[in-house]
Amino acid sequence: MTELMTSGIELMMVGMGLVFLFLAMLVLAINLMSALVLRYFPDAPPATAAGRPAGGGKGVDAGVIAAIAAAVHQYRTRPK
Amino acid sequence: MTELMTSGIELMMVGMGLVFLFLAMLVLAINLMSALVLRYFPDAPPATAAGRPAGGGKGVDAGVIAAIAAAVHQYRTRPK
Amino acid sequence: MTELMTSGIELMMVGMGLVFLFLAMLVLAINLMSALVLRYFPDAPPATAAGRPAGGGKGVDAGVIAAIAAAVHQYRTRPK
Amino acid sequence: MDNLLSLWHSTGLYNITGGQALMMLVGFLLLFLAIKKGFEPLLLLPIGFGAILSNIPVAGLNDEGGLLYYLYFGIKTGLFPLLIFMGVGAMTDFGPLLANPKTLLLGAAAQFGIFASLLGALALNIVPGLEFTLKDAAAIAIIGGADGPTAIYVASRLSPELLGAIAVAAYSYMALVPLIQPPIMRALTTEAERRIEMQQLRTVGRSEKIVFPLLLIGLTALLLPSAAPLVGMFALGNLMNACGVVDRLSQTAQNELINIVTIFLGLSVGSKLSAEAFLQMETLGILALGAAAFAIGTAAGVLMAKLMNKFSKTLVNPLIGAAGVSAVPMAARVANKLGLESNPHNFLLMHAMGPNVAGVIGSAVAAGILLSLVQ
Amino acid sequence: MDNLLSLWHSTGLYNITGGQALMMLVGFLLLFLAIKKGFEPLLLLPIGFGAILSNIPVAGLNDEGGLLYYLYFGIKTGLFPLLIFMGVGAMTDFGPLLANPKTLLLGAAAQFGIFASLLGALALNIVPGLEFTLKDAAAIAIIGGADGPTAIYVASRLSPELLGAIAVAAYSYMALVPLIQPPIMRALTTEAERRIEMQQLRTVGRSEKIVFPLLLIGLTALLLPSAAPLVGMFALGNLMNACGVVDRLSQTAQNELINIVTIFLGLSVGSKLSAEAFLQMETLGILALGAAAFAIGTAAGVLMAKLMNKFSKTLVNPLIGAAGVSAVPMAARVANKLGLESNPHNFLLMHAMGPNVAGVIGSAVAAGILLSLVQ
Amino acid sequence: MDNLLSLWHSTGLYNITGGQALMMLVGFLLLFLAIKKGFEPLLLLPIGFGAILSNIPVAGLNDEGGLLYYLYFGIKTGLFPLLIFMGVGAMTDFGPLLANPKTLLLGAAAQFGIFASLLGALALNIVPGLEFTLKDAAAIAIIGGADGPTAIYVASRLSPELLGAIAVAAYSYMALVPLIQPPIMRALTTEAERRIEMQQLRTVGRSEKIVFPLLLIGLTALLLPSAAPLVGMFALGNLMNACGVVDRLSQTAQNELINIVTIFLGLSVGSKLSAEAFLQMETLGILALGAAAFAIGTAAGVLMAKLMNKFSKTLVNPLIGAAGVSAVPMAARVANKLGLESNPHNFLLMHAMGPNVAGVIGSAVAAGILLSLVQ
Ligand code: NA
Ligand code: NA
Ligand code: NA
Repeated sequence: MTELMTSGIELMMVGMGLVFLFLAMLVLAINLMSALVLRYFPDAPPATAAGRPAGGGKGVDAGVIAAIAAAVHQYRTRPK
Repeated sequence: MTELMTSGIELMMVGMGLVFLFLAMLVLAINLMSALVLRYFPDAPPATAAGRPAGGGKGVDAGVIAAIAAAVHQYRTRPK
Repeated sequence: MTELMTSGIELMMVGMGLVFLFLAMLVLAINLMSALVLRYFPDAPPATAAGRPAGGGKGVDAGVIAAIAAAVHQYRTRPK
Repeated sequence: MDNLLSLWHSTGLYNITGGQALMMLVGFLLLFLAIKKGFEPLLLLPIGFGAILSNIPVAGLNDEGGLLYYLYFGIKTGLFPLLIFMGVGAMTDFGPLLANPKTLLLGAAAQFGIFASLLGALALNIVPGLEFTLKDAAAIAIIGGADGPTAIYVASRLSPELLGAIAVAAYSYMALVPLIQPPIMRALTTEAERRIEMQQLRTVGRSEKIVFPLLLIGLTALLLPSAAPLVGMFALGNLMNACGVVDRLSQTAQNELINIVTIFLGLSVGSKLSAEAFLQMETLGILALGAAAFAIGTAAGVLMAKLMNKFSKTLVNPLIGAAGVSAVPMAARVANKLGLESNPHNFLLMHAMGPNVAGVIGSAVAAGILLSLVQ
Repeated sequence: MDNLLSLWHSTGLYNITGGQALMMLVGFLLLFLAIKKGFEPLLLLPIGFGAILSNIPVAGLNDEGGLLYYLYFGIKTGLFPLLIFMGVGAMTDFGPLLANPKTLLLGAAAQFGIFASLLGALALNIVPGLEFTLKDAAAIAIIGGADGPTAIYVASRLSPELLGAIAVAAYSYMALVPLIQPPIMRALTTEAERRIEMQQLRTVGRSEKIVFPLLLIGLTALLLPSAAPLVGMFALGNLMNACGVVDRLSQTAQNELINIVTIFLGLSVGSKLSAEAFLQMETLGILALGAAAFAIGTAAGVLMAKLMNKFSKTLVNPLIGAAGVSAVPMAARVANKLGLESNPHNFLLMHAMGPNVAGVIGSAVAAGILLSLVQ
Repeated sequence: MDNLLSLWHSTGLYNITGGQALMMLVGFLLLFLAIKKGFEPLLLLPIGFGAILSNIPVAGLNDEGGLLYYLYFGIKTGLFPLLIFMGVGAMTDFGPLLANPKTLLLGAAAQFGIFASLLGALALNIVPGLEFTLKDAAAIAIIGGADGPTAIYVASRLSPELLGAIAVAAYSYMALVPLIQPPIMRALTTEAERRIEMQQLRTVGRSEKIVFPLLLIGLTALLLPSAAPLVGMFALGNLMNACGVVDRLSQTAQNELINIVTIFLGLSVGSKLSAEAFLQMETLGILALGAAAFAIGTAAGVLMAKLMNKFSKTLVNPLIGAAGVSAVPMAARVANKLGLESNPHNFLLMHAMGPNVAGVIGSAVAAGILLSLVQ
């Protein structure tokens, strides 16, 4: 086997090892983080939805949409 | 006449000739292309309109928007 | 007092003087300008509000359009 | 006291030259035309403001390290006009042209305005004090293309020092199309010709609209590669819009991207409106030649339409020939308006859109020819 | 084994210096302030993230060839702050100022915060270990302008190595305006003064709003050309919005363009938050001086209003003088809130918008003066 | 005559080489795949068009001074792929991953496709005429990451001359995921395994979603700084979206900015599709290795899921392991579709989104490892 292949195999083993190591540590970190957050900074469940009025401005329209859908429908199906 | 004018006149003749040549070839190419497309890949006529709801929707909305703006305005200024 | 402080104090006096001078001249210029404009180019008062429907409409419409597009789409693809 | 003097020496009032003052007035005039007269405000407003900024003494916005100096790279590299051309391509509907391809010839004829004014520029060299090289003449002539990005692209390559005047003339005359064209169109047509009703255009399908930009870039690659940057970016924009599968790219190209680049391009063009470059006899020559180019292009388009009627049984209304200068969609609207005057039931707008967009291609082709033949 | 060691040597843990670790914590702190405390999140979030990225060992994001290295060109050339200033101009309504132009003087007075803290910076040189040059002092002082793009623009020109700390201080104190200003405003005004009701502002027409930015750039060109880049881009944005004929450009300047540039600017500023530059006595000095500048500017604005009342029969409520520091629209809201506390029918918001936007012009003018006099 | 000859000599037809003609056909083929077959049109359309433009003879769009030459700076500096990655981060919802973090291991396993094809590339060197260096092999292998910006970023750093082929392979195979993956997934799973229903995911709160990107960049900084540019920009985008306080920046990053950069990136990548670089045996090798990488990654993800089921009492449906290659959200949809075939009440989509976004992180991590170890 060429030297290049050897270093390729080494790279494969080290690389996959590091990928697993990194993502496994991320699993641990997430579990720890979630436990801490859920314990000390629990979101009020509805807060998640209501907490973002700006982006959610879209969501707010939801009520309006119904009204409009009706309006459009009425407008389109009016006798001509 | 100066040499510059001579090359200007030459440029004019060659230039206009090439413009006509290019666009005339484009006419031929379009005619050929349209014939081929219409023969082998005919669009379903309504597909043209319905095929692009996103871009096409816009113009249509213009009329609808007015209607809706009115509706929304009525909705918002209704006695509470 | 160091030379640096001296130049700092000078800078402060000259600087504040120039700021006041500039903005005071701007006050005069605005008064003059307003007088001239109001005398020779008076706006029709409602024109200010109505003159720019595009800019004002834009933000509102963007959200509404999406809602409507959805509504219309739903309406169009309903079982007939 | 010494200090006050040095302060006074740092003011604009102390440092301003007559030329700078005049050029700032030119900038204010452009703003007036843009805002009050509605002359192509999207371009002339930033151009006018750029003219003011670049002529402020001491500030050095144009010098190395200044804002306009950096923005100008977008013109030097060709990036700005090409990106705008891509956006224009995305906004262009080739349907009317594809429904009646022979109107491309009207777009070809109208380019005569370009080449005639090129000759005119060279002829003007007999005026003492004017000295236009072939490059200058070609850069000026492209005003006749009635297409802003094309004019700026060509001028930036052939004659950068004339760029400011050329861009201003190009956009000003585009705004003046409703004034320049009608008398010429009336003079060259009979009432009967203006009444010609054209047969309704067929609907062009999506497939043809997708293939067309590919045809265009293919033909350009094979025959006129020097037009490839302009035609290519135009075709790319058009393809993005026509294909219907990259609508988010097409929308961005037509809106935010073209808006951003327009601001930058306008300021950069304005930065070329310096006293040394603009307050010259040459500028008067450019203004005269630009007007002539528009007039000749209009005439050539109309006459070509009349010529085509001699050889074809399906008549075209010669008014739509005037739309071949491009100036989209103004020139098409002018043709429509004159048509309605003679025949209130004759709506020429869609028919005129064919030569109108043909004129855009025509002037990009002419630009490629000039860039290739004038070195 | 050898390999594992070299792997370990390539980790951040192995390479990180104490300074980098601290600066990453500073970055996380900024993110916390931005997200949890709502401190100017649009700027402090990207700045904080930029601080983290630029202090990651080995990665070299700040080094030649790194992402932040390239983005920083936008600050080095002045492009980013000037484009943001253009967007701010497009968002600014000068109506309240034009209805009551003398409030410009409040915006002038509040700039005393700048010049007083400049003196303060020089005075701080007596503290061993601190060594502020005149340029440094001017760059720090501009924090008192309470205007982000202006502060970044001036700091990038006069004292780039202090840019990070200056920008962080400027945006942090802007967020703290509702805490810093009220005690000063209360201390310097009587209850009776805070109750003053001002007469309703006249409606300002479109023409005046169009002419104003032209007046502004004209005056700047003639008197203070060194302020032309800042004032010019601000006036351009304002004109695009006011004129009503280039709404698509104005909308883009206020939205997509300013958003894009804000992300880039924030990251670039963050890249200047390196341990060597930030973890210094100087930074403490900057933070102290910044707070002093805001406080002094607030006081000067209030006192100027009281002074104006001595000479004019149409009284101004001295609370609106505090809005002269700019920090648009936060300072105007603070004035409104304190006014309502004393007189529940006294809505000062629109009245305070006059000095508030005057403060933006005032600090741009002060910036021009500093750039011109401090070399 | 002489003139006509020189005209003919300036045409594309006269100058075109066989290679250029072939590469233009490749460009048209990519456009066909993008438009008619729906192969990742947002990228393959500009890439295909870029390929056409860059192979037009004489025009020199790729040469110094040409449009594509300037655009390519955005790739050379890494700016374009990193900005796209930021936008992708802003579009990514880590909720499903945070609800079931162990699916990160599926995203890790799927990266085996990368390292196996790296070995494959080196093994291919026994084919005469192929000569892949370690850098080339690493750049090719990253195709297995099934992530466009990551592939382009790595290739631009390690093997720029292969960039065109690598990008085309990466996007093509991403589009082919619904064809490549199912047979492998079926072959490696039993009907019973495919029927496994997973327990419903808990709702993940806003706080966790905000902390996650910070955790991610923190861990990257400490352990794998060479992945910091990619992971950092991804985390920045994600944070901007999750925090909810800079929605205007997040929206711009997800829309206008990513659209603009996509057009530029596509054209620049296309400019690397030159005959000399693309019409080589290497390209065939790249295409073969890319397909292998996708297949191996898919298999590794599925097998990892089966392995995890041996050690855990809460079972995962092995189909979602295939989503670990990323190709968001296509691979998750494939897993969902196959799940529904075996059990019409089993909706795997949300469960598959966990490994799917894990795969994005996984390949960015793998990219960092390659950039760090391969010099
Ligand atoms: Na034209
Ligand atoms: Na201020
Ligand atoms: Na991946």
